[in-house]
Amino acid sequence: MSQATTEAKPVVSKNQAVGWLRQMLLIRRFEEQSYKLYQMGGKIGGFCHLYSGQEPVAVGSIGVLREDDYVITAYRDHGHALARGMGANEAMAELLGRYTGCSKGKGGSMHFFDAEKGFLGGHAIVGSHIPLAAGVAFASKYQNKDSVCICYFGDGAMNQGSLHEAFNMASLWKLPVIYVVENNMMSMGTQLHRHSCLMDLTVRCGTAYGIPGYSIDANDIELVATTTRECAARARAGEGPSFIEMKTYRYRGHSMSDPAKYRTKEELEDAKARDPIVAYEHILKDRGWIDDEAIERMHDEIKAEVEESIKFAEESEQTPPEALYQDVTVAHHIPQE
Amino acid sequence: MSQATTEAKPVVSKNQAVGWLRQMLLIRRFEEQSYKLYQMGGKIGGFCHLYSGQEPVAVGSIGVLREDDYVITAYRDHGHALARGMGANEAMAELLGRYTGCSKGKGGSMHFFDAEKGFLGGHAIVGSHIPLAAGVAFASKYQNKDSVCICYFGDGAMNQGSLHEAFNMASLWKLPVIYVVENNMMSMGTQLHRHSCLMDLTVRCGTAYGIPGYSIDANDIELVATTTRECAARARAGEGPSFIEMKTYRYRGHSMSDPAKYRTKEELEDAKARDPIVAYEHILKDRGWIDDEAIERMHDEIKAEVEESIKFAEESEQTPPEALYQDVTVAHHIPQE
Amino acid sequence: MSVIAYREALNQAMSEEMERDERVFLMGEEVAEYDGAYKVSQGMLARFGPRRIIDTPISEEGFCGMGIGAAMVGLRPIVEFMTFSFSLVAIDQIVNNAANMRYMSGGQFAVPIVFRGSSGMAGCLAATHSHRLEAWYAHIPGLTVVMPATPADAKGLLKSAIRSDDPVIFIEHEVLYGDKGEVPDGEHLVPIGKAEIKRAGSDVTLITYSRSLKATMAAAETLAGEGIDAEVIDIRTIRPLDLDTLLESVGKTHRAVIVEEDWPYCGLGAGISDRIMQKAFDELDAPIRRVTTKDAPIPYNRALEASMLPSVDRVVAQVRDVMYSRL
Amino acid sequence: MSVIAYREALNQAMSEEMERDERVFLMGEEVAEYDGAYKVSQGMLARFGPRRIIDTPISEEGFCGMGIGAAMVGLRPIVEFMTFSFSLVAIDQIVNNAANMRYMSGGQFAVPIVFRGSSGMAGCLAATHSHRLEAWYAHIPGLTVVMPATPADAKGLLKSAIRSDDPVIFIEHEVLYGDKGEVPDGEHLVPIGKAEIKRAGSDVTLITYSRSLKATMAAAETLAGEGIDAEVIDIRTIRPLDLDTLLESVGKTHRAVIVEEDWPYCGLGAGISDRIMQKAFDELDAPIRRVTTKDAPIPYNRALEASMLPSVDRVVAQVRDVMYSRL
Ligand SMILES: Cc1ncc(C[n+]2csc(CCOP(=O)(O)OP(=O)(O)O)c2C)c(N)n1
Ligand SMILES: Cc1ncc(C[n+]2csc(CCOP(=O)(O)OP(=O)(O)O)c2C)c(N)n1
Ligand SMILES: [Mg+2]
Ligand SMILES: [Mg+2]
Repeated sequence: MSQATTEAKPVVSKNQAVGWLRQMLLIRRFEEQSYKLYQMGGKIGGFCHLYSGQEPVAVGSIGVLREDDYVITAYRDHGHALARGMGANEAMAELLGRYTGCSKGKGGSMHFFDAEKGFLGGHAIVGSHIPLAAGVAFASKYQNKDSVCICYFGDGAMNQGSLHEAFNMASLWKLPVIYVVENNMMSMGTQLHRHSCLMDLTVRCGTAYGIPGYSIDANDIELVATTTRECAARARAGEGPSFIEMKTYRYRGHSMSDPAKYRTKEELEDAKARDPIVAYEHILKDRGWIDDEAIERMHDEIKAEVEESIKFAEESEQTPPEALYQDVTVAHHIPQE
Repeated sequence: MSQATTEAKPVVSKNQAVGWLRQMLLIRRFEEQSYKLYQMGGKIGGFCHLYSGQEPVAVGSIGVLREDDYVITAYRDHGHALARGMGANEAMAELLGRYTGCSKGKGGSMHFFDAEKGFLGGHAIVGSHIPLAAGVAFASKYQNKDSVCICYFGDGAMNQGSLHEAFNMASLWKLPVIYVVENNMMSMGTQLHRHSCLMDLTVRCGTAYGIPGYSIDANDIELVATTTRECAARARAGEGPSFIEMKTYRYRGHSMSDPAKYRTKEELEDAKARDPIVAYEHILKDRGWIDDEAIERMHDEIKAEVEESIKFAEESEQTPPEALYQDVTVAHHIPQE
Repeated sequence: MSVIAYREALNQAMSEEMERDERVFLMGEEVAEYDGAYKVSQGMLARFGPRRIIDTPISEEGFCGMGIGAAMVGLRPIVEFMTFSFSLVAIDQIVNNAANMRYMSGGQFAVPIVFRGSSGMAGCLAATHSHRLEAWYAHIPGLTVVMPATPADAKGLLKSAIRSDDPVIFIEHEVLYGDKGEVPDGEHLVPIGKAEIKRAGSDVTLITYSRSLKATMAAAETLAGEGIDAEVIDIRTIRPLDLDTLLESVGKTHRAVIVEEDWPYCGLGAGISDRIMQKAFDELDAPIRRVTTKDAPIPYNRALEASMLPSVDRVVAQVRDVMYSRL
Repeated sequence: MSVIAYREALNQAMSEEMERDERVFLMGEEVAEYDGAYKVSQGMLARFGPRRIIDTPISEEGFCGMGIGAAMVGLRPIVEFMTFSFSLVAIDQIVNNAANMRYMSGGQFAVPIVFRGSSGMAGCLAATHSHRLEAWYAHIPGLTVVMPATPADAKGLLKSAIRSDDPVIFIEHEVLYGDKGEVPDGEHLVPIGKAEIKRAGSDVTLITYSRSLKATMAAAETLAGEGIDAEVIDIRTIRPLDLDTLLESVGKTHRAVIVEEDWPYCGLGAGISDRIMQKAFDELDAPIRRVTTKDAPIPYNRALEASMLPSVDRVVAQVRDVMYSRL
């Protein structure tokens, strides 16, 4: 059975906590329904990387940020987008390639964007968004604002040179950026020990650049929240970047085509037995902040919300042919043909 | 006056030590004559980065390697080439763009090569040769040889992502490579503290990748030698890569066009007062391994050798027009025009 | 002859060359334990072991550079890009180190390496994952660029590429991996630098390569129904281009249409068209037309993506256009 | 009008735009304390301070990415490459992030950024340091590519580039930095996407840009002495190409020669030639000839390097060739 791992003393208000539980459940449901749609013959195309199992990372960290902060992540981006407040409708419509999608059906699963919410994507070239995040933080500082940028990437992405370059400059210039590695111990089919020279990621990404490094169990959403809050405060105070290793687990294969032969059934079941969402339900019940009935209602609502998003997406207009040449540039695009 | 900084107990034979002194003097003379030729109206073209002041790095480290080891470096490469045994003739002929040059007049100052001596270049894109070195070491291991590869780069090059990627793999796969940063505290006109997030380079390049890191005063050529020897032994024993920070100083500007306004006259004169070659002359004299007369003879010989190399170069054939299409590929090159 | 998939043909080519030559090895992301992202290297880890089939971290610049370094001292690496879109983070290594090395060193260091992997629009992968870089690589002296369209060519050309002493950019296509075709039994080598006439014809020359061969062949059939006899040439090697075969055909047909999957402006077709015009201007009865990917980043939406691609209809339309003087 | 150097014109453009718009800043290697490797940013640190004139480590991929990130949230960065040869280590950022961002985000994020720096053969820099990447960048939808040949255009186009809401690749030439020319006083803007006829003529159209304008103008003078009246067009913007101006000229002269410093195969000239042929095949009395850099890596030896470059003689020879039908 799942264990309540969070400290006795709550670090969030009841409302916020219940909201986080709801977001995690929404993400879980959204992903599992996406999985089904993908399998149901090509409603969703291309690569699709699901977030199931990793929910506390996005929800707990984005949950302590401000509206004027920025969020940027890699291609496994549905969870972050939803946690940042993107509607399930626009998210699902994007997966189905509709004009009502969050990227007008042009980005797809790997390239979600939401300018209004300060959600800067969805980036599919591994590591390529890590310098972007430093640039966003640079802009905060340049403009004398105290917004921070939080940037998520996978353990595999640690091995891209872009990280090295960005981390050095972020540290050198004390940029207000929080770098989070979502360490699910897998880079596609390659286990951490086969792709990383060190197992202690705070040494690789913290010590190496003279920035504080944290390593936490991300199944504990409130620990995720407090750690992020600390880093955000640091960044806002002009003390520069931080690095957080969030230990997590992905339930699904790397993408839809991955049979995940590199792990045993037992490993997966073990992980699921420690499911962070179930754990948080228990914690909130223990605190008396929610009861079984309310949880059930929440599940039902979310089920309906995701159903609705599928309906919304399916009834939405396909991205029309003339969109092909739209938004190539701000200036009028003259096809060079 | 220069100080003898090396331990009392010699770590080299007399012959070797005298040979090292000779090599350092040759490099110094070669560079200073190159400087003059460059200034004398375009005999040497393009970018030309001189090694004056940094001689003990190349001489002391290459001096303890075997003939079947490999040497690779950046664009400030004359010193390494000469230390590896390239003749002054081929080196000077290359600077003058002659067919007799070490790269047939096609590479120039930044792209010296000598396959016979295991000298793998001369690489002018900052950081780009760092992965090559790992690949050379990979080949040793693959072929079950115990050759090692030594790779030199500047402090500025530490900030290229290529280092990060190569160091991770070299460490992960325990490749027999010795990485040497020639820390002259300057990346062109940018001082170390303005380009590097940490001043302790062994943390950035050693600790960060789980490999041993040394930081030494490279004005002490015998310390350079013993440190390199230790790393080479480690590599040959299959224990993987090492990193050595060699603290050094460059006397000239970054390249010929650099007035070096970023430093004071005093700083430069201070450095020259601790000149590593003069220091080594003193040490060898103290040991009774050489006397003033022999040193003077050595200077004269070297002067003649460099004069001769200039004569050789100037009398050599220019790289002929038909060479333009030679050596583009091993297969017959068919110009796509 | 046996009928095998394009993917399997590539696997055979690598496996045979690895059997033949101990210096050949394969490295890349997920090539070993995962059996390849697209299963091209299936079974090779089991057969050759982890010394020669090597899973790398996601460090393209690093492992491309390592391959080049290893090639400089006597090995013959095959480096797999999961897709050539990811070669963008490693392109400095390919251009400055692989392509230039021999020249810069005055002929002292050859770089016998094959960079291979899939490319092109694989279906809803969107802008970052659908790049087609053949025109870029073709631009660079020192590189050889190969793009096979069939299982037989995949096998025969990959074997030649592995035996080449020069750096070879070997670009496969994700949507071709499952395609089956006849491949000659025994040692099968296809020479680099030779185009192949896939269909003889006398009215118009259709020039293509890689995946676009299919739409082009289908268009030729449609055109045959209209009484237009198209010659279809698969150039197979992008650099060096087999210009002679193209000129011979154009000398006969006096019309050409180039069909390709890359962007129009400064695309490969422009490069080919220019070279034909330089030599055969007076032979041309019509402008050399092109069917390319439309000039926009690649969208996710399936129909939108499909609308960008060369299609049978678009090829037929361009052929009709160049036939005007005859009709 | 005042007479200033190309370098100074660039400096004025940046300085004026920085005065005008607080969001504009300059970052790159040695741009601040060193006053720029080629002194383009001379005095700007003193004028604008270290907040806006920023020396970076040698981390092109990193600081290009940072520029793009900053542009996404409202700043307008100018990123200097010491030379565009070094953009090879950062090209993934330019192609996948700068060029694609607006499209992939369904129009939500613009990337108003200028990547600028020198390019081309500067004299004995050899293979790694002499790249000319205009054909590569021109290939990519989403990018604007500009290459000024004169001080006036350098200033006017750079100001337009900084004001553009899209990513602009602004390619200067090392050997032009010292060139002096007249630049209009006061606010001087040159529109992106407009070619300029630098010499009117009626017999043949010479199409060129950047440094090659010089050899081309000199060739036009030589040709005038032979009674051939050449029209010289400086395209200035590489993408989008001002095709109308080219077509109008070719419609008059019926002959064209393209002069450029990049490699021949899939070079920019091939891209331009193809586009002219698509629209004006029937107007052409001769093949469109090209004068390019020869198809080899760039050698160090001075004479060898010079022999690769477009020269007056080579231009004249190609013009004579296309005039055959008149002679
Ligand atoms: C530069 C680049 N190389 C390779 C890929 C293919 N690829 C996509 S995701 C991935 C694994 C990434 O693993 P990790 O960073 O740990 O993230 P996770 O999938 O675990 O969230 C790979 C190899 C890519 N998208 N970009
Ligand atoms: C990728 C790249 N960026 C920029 C340059 C230009 N450049 C050449 S050397 C240099 C400074 C390098 O400093 P460092 O690595 O410390 O070596 P040092 O010159 O001190 O030996 C720069 C910026 C280059 N050659 N390659
Ligand atoms: Mg992972
Ligand atoms: Mg230095």
